[in-house]
Amino acid sequence: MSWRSCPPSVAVEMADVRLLSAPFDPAGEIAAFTKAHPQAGGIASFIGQVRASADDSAVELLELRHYDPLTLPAMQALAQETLRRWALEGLLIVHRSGQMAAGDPIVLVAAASRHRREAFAAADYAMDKLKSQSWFWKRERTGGEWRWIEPRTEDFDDLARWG
Amino acid sequence: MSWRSCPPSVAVEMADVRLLSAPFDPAGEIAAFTKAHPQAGGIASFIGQVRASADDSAVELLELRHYDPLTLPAMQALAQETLRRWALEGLLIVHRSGQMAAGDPIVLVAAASRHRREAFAAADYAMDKLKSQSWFWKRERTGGEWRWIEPRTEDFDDLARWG
Amino acid sequence: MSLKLVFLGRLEDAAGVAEREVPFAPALRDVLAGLDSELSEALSGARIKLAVNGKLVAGHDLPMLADGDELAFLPPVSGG
Amino acid sequence: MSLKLVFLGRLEDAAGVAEREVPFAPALRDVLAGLDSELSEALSGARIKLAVNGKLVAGHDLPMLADGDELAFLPPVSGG
Repeated sequence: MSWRSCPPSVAVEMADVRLLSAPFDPAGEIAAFTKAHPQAGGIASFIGQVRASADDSAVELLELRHYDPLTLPAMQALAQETLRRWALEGLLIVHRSGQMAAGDPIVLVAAASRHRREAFAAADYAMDKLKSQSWFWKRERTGGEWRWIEPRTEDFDDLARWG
Repeated sequence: MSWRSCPPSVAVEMADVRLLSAPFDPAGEIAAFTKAHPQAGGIASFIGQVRASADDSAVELLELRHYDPLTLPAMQALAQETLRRWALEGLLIVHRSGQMAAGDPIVLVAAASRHRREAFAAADYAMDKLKSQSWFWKRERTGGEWRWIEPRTEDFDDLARWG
Repeated sequence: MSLKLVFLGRLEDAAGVAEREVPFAPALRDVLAGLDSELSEALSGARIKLAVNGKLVAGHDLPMLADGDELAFLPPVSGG
Repeated sequence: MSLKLVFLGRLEDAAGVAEREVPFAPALRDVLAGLDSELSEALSGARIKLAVNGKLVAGHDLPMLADGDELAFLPPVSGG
């Protein structure tokens, strides 16, 4: 009699979590993700990009720094938590690190579900957590000067919605 | 002295609303929409597609019927209402009519905003309204038989959230 | 003189066609009276809305009809 | 014998570098005492978290340090 090992958690295979140091194509990722989840009736997604600004104090560059031993593992844990909270067919989390200019994508979250409401809530939840609790530090270069950005109160308010 | 006519409402230009009788490419639309709104920090979107099903009673075809004098004008009115409710940089609503098979996109809503929360809420709101109050009638062909679909209670529950 | 009736959703099955021409009558009840009783009943359901020439009208607010008017019978929607 | 200190976010500006080696000391307070007082104070802030060898540790739960340990000082995050 032979013993079979336990199958890997389904949840692990349902999440695609990436920390990238080079630019990516959010719409291309959404297309591939949508195609990969034919059972899902709906795909909710969020793309965060570096904002173009017409202000005098236009941001010339934005830099996100991460800490290797913590950042990707915490993103993976967030993906698992999101999959436990909502009935999803799949979850995609892509986050940039490094320097970015206006128009560059920073983050993409996409959630595929049979039910619209679950897809929206999952994408919304994952974004709130990424914004307020993931291991990234942001600085902006304005007028040739780099400045570190502290978290916004708003991000904590967003997070408080999830109890 | 010459009189200048009133400028068109800004809101009108901010909404891109389409009723299509042929297939479309949601990810391509999201890419173009994102590019068209460089001032937006974020783009929230929802893609609804015809679900593939492994059931015995697999849906072979789905058909959406609309009524020309009502359907597109009501979609445009919904876009204006959504723009009034949230501070958006842009709003895209694309809806199919006609026959669709598994994997075909049915609907796309995308909202661009400076603030993540507004983009999510606007896309969510527009989808709820489209699902429950827009002038479409749906039928499905299963086992060679067409059957008209009545609205789901769930869709009205979703709508009730917006007061 | 005639009217055009448009049947949406499941009313298309009840009517057997998506649209049809009927002889002109100035009041909705006379139009319905000219149809077979099963269809007439389906069109009179509480959840059926009516549009005349592309504009929604409330039941008690129905205008007198004119030659060539288009009457669309609209059951509950089920979009997206 | 040495330790590696890693400074994230604005602590990088306070330290002038992203990481640096310091002589080994078994207790965090001795490590901090060996730095200039301004940096030491910045690293001791209430909102600064600490990771040892990639694992978060609570301030009162700090293990004895070992040769070659990596200490990362983590100010409040500001992602996405």
